[in-house]
Amino acid sequence: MEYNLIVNQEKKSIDAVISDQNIKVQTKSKAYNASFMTISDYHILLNVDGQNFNAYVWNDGGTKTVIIKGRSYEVLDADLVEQNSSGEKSFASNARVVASPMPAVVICVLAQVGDRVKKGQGLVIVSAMKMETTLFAPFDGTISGINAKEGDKVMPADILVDIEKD
Amino acid sequence: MEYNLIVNQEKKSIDAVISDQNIKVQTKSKAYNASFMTISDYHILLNVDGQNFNAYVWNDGGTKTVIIKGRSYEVLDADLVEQNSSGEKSFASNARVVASPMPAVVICVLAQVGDRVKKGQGLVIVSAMKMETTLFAPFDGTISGINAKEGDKVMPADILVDIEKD
Amino acid sequence: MFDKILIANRGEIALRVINTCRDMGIKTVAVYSDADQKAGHVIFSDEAIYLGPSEPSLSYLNMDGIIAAAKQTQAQAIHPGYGFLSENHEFAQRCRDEGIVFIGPTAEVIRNLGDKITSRKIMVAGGVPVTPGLIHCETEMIALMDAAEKIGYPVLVKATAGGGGKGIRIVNSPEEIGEAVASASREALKAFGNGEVYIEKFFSKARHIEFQILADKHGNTIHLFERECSIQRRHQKIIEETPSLALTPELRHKMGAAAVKAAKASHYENAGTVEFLLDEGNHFYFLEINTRLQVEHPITEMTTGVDLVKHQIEIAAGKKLGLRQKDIQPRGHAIECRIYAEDPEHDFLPSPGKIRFMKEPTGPGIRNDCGVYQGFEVPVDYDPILSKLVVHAQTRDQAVSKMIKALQDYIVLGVKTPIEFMMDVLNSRPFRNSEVFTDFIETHFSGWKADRDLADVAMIAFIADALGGARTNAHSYSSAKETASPWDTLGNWKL
Amino acid sequence: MFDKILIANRGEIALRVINTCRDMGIKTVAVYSDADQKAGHVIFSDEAIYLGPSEPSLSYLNMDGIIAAAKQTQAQAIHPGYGFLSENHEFAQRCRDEGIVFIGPTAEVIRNLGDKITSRKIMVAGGVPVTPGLIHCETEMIALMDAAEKIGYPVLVKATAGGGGKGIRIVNSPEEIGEAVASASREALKAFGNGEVYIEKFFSKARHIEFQILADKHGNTIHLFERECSIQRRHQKIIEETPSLALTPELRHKMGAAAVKAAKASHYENAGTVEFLLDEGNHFYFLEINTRLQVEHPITEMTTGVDLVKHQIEIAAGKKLGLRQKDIQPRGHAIECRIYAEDPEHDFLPSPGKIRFMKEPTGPGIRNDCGVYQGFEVPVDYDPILSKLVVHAQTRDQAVSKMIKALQDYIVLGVKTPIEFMMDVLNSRPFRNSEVFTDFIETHFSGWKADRDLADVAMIAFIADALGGARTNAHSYSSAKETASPWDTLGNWKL
Repeated sequence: MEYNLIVNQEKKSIDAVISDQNIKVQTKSKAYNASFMTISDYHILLNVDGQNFNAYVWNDGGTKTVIIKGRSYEVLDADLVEQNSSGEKSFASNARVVASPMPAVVICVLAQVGDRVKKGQGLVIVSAMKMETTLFAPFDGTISGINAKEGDKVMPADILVDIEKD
Repeated sequence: MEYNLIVNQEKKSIDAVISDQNIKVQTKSKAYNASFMTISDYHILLNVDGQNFNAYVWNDGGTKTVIIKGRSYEVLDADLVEQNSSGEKSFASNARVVASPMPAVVICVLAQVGDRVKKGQGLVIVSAMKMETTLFAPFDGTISGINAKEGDKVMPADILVDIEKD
Repeated sequence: MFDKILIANRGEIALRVINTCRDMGIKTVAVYSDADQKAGHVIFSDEAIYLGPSEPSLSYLNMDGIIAAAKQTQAQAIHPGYGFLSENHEFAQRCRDEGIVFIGPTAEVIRNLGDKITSRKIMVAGGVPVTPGLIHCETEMIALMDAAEKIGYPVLVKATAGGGGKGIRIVNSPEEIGEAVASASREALKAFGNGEVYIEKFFSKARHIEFQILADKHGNTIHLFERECSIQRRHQKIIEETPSLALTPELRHKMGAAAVKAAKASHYENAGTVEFLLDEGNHFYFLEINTRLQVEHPITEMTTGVDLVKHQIEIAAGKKLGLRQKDIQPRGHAIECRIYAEDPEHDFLPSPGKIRFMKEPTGPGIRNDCGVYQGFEVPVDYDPILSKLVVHAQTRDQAVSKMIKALQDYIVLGVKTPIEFMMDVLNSRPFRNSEVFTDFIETHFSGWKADRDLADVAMIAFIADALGGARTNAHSYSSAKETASPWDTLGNWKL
Repeated sequence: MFDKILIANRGEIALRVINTCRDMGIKTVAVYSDADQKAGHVIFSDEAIYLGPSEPSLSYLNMDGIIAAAKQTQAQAIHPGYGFLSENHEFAQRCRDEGIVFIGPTAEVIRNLGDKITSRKIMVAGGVPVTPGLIHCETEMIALMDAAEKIGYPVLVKATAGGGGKGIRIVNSPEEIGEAVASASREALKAFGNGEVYIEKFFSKARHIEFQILADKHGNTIHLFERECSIQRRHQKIIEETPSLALTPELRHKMGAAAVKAAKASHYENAGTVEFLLDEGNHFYFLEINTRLQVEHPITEMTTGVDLVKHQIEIAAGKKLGLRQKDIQPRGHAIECRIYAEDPEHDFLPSPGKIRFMKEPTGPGIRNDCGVYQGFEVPVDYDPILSKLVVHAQTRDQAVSKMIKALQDYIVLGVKTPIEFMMDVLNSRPFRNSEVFTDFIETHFSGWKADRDLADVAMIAFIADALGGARTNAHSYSSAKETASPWDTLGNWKL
């Protein structure tokens, strides 16, 4: 069976033959002989070509965070991503808006609708966990909408400022 | 609501009035005002009259093992026990048989059917976790059945020797 | 000795204090806010008193509420931890007025040393060298720019009441000074209730070396040697170690003596930390005295075998310090890594949220002072520290190896952490060579991305997880009340 | 130095060794039996090789299989842990013949010291005092009874190859000697492959004091001070501490010197333990040298700051001991409690089964060398040790308090443990006063029942749990493959 996966933003195709607890994997350049054991809800012991690897896996709505030897990998199924994103706004549209990179509280809005702004100009100051962060204009443009005011609690998906690109 | 509980083999009746996360409890001699919070699958934080108690609870088929401040309590519902045991052999019948106190392997059977045995006489030697234990006759009597042989793996519920009491 | 102590703090440091209180047979009272109803310090105290909403000013900075909680529970003393009210002289005074022992220095000492200007004056008078800069506050932009010009850029804008990396800004040119002052002042006002600032010289190539001190009410003052705290991000320490490889025995002795002198000059009592900058020419400058327990105090505990919190409590109770200077014989090497909920690949932005899975490292020589647990929601409202991971070994090399192993074994799913980043820092040649200065992260790890060489194994794990069936849907067993969002309990979120 | 080490053991000690190997950058190979497919040492090694069925003779005592595993994985050395093949001279010889380094003394030394009779002869010749008794084996019942009469009852029947509390019986009168010999002999034969026995004087009022030694291949031998191991059940230590309050500095010095003398007399190398009995008149008698790492070695590591496993590996690799006697300066007080799966209310009977929930204690000065985890099935086939809980503090009183706290925080659901029992022992007046002799448990805790004073709170917990709804059915999410019985994977059980 072919898997089209995205590992840390990079597309990778691998072929896996599965029988019971054994997985034979073929990537572009390498072949692996693996088996696995479930240790607990989030912990899988992998044996890959005779070497032990402890993988800790959290499945967050399709994207799996996998920690191996202290390093974390974000792995998702590329085919599923394509299905889901067809018909939706592409990610590129994010470039036209300003959003908070984290759950935060709005400290101060530095611009208003209709303002002409330059790339790098501070638009909103947010605060999370006692740290202030300034959100900047990603390009020159005109502000077409502001959806946040001082004291608002905002999430990463929230669009705080819309900018019409020049 | 009245609860008839058995705590470490001792019957206790308490009255509990429950509303949401609050429990008002009345025992024979004391009244308590309690609330609780679920911390994880096995961990409850109790507040009893303003004092914190961390209770770790495992429900093993009706008998709950509760650990508080490092001490463990076996708690079960007396009413349920009565329902279940009605019609069954009473616990007292155990006194007529010899069983292993733990999962174990039979090392040696020291008696045979028809033997007259005295209280305290060794009947079976079992071994678990590298330790040998001798099972003794609980009273004088005649052996009416032997249900174990060397090498058998046995469980606590298994009756290894039946004795007809004198 | 006290029967009961209230801990006016939260998270890992509150649990750290609870730990020693339990060792000493002292009952503990926790206080908490809305966001912390299920926090570790609430769970593992003997009593927990609700203070108010999550905003610090309404909870952990709420003096009235905390004093009332102490009275209600008949706590005889208050341990302030670090941050929040720990260096607030009004609070120390308030405790005294109410007949409650404040576990720390007197209000006067805190006021004098908490004000960076006053403390600089005391040290200058006491003959302890201080960093070049103003010894008065300044709000006039022109005067600030004049002073900066005189000291020479880069300079630091510092809140006189600042600390813990807050209320501090580097200024490289006159153009930046205005926004830096405004932002440092605002941050300090919010965190410490005082927005006054001044400026001092910024040493881009310096080490941050601090000395732990203990002083009782009877005039006995000792130091417990140094901590090297040069690895910082956003002016906040993230990796600390002791001993410092930069100190010769002579320099160590000289700085230790200066630390004791600084403590005596300020009539210090209880545990404290004298911070020095050490420049490339091995000149040291007094920076400040932190009048509280330091986040990084465990590395001193590991090498000296001394429980600092125990001594804090004993000193506050009026006991004589049982230790003399010659009793303090450090052994081996200790390192601390601060594990925050943050994303080192994105400028260390905070990463609050629910901890889905957590596995703490254990083993000989490993200590993890942890404030959170699997299932806990790391709130957005406070400093995102999850735990302090500390190791101790016979030599520095062994300690570094042990820390890397411990980091590999520290699994946190649900929030981002700097674990990988720390591994790479510890493995780097400059760190191995102890070429650590306060610009270490900017110089060597700017724009850092994790080197993830086991992508193939990660894909195999992805497949194995998919084959695991029911197991991977483990969180589906949660009751309907529980939801995936960390926000639904937090009230009026704009969603 | 070795690149890769095979650990011919299981459970907590295998993990203990893996820990130090990882600190040293050495790869590890685990071996395992059917019962241990998901054991901690299998999970956390770099490679794991299957040996065979659960019976020790077919797995952990299977020399051919272990040697083959080392060859297959190209491990250059084998660490035997304690128990199993650790004191088997044939195995040490076999390793040498196969070109694999055995991490321990030479085969000759193990053979000499493993035979209690030979070792008694060596010590007598070397001027080290031994316990009164036979210095030859005896199978003739009449000769044994004669000797017993001469020494005076009570006597001990001891397997010459015994150890770890196995193959040893107290005999109070001539009538008991027959069954005692048979049972000790059978137990020893099964555990060590040798059923020979002898007898020696049993001191009912004695302390068990042992000294840790380290000796390299270059003639350097040091001791790392004593461990007090008097608290025993079924002749197996369960609580150990260091230092011993029974030793004056003079006696400590004398016994330390005797330990080094014993090591040199036997041409000892690597880590070992010289065991002494100390009677009420402060006379000490050589008991035996344990030619391996001891279960209780961590308390010595805590007070001396020395990683004994690291030195074992370095010595085996031919390195010179970097430590001199004067480098060993113990600090503070350390205590170990052995946490077994056993029921102290029922004669410490083993309690195998699945660990449903486990929470390890953590905090400053706490170390838990643990071989199991939540979800693991403790097998019936091996010694039921779950972990060694160790604490370290500045004084004995503080260490005792810290241990009691740690025990309170150690939660194990699914199997029984002696945690409550340990709490009561540590809290008892004779323990607090250090009135500890090898008969401590029989004298003070015979027929012990837990004092459970929070029954009312337990009932409230019962009700709260019932109100918790879905949560309490947590295990119902387990996949259908998983069952409640620990036995269904074990083959031909009679059920």
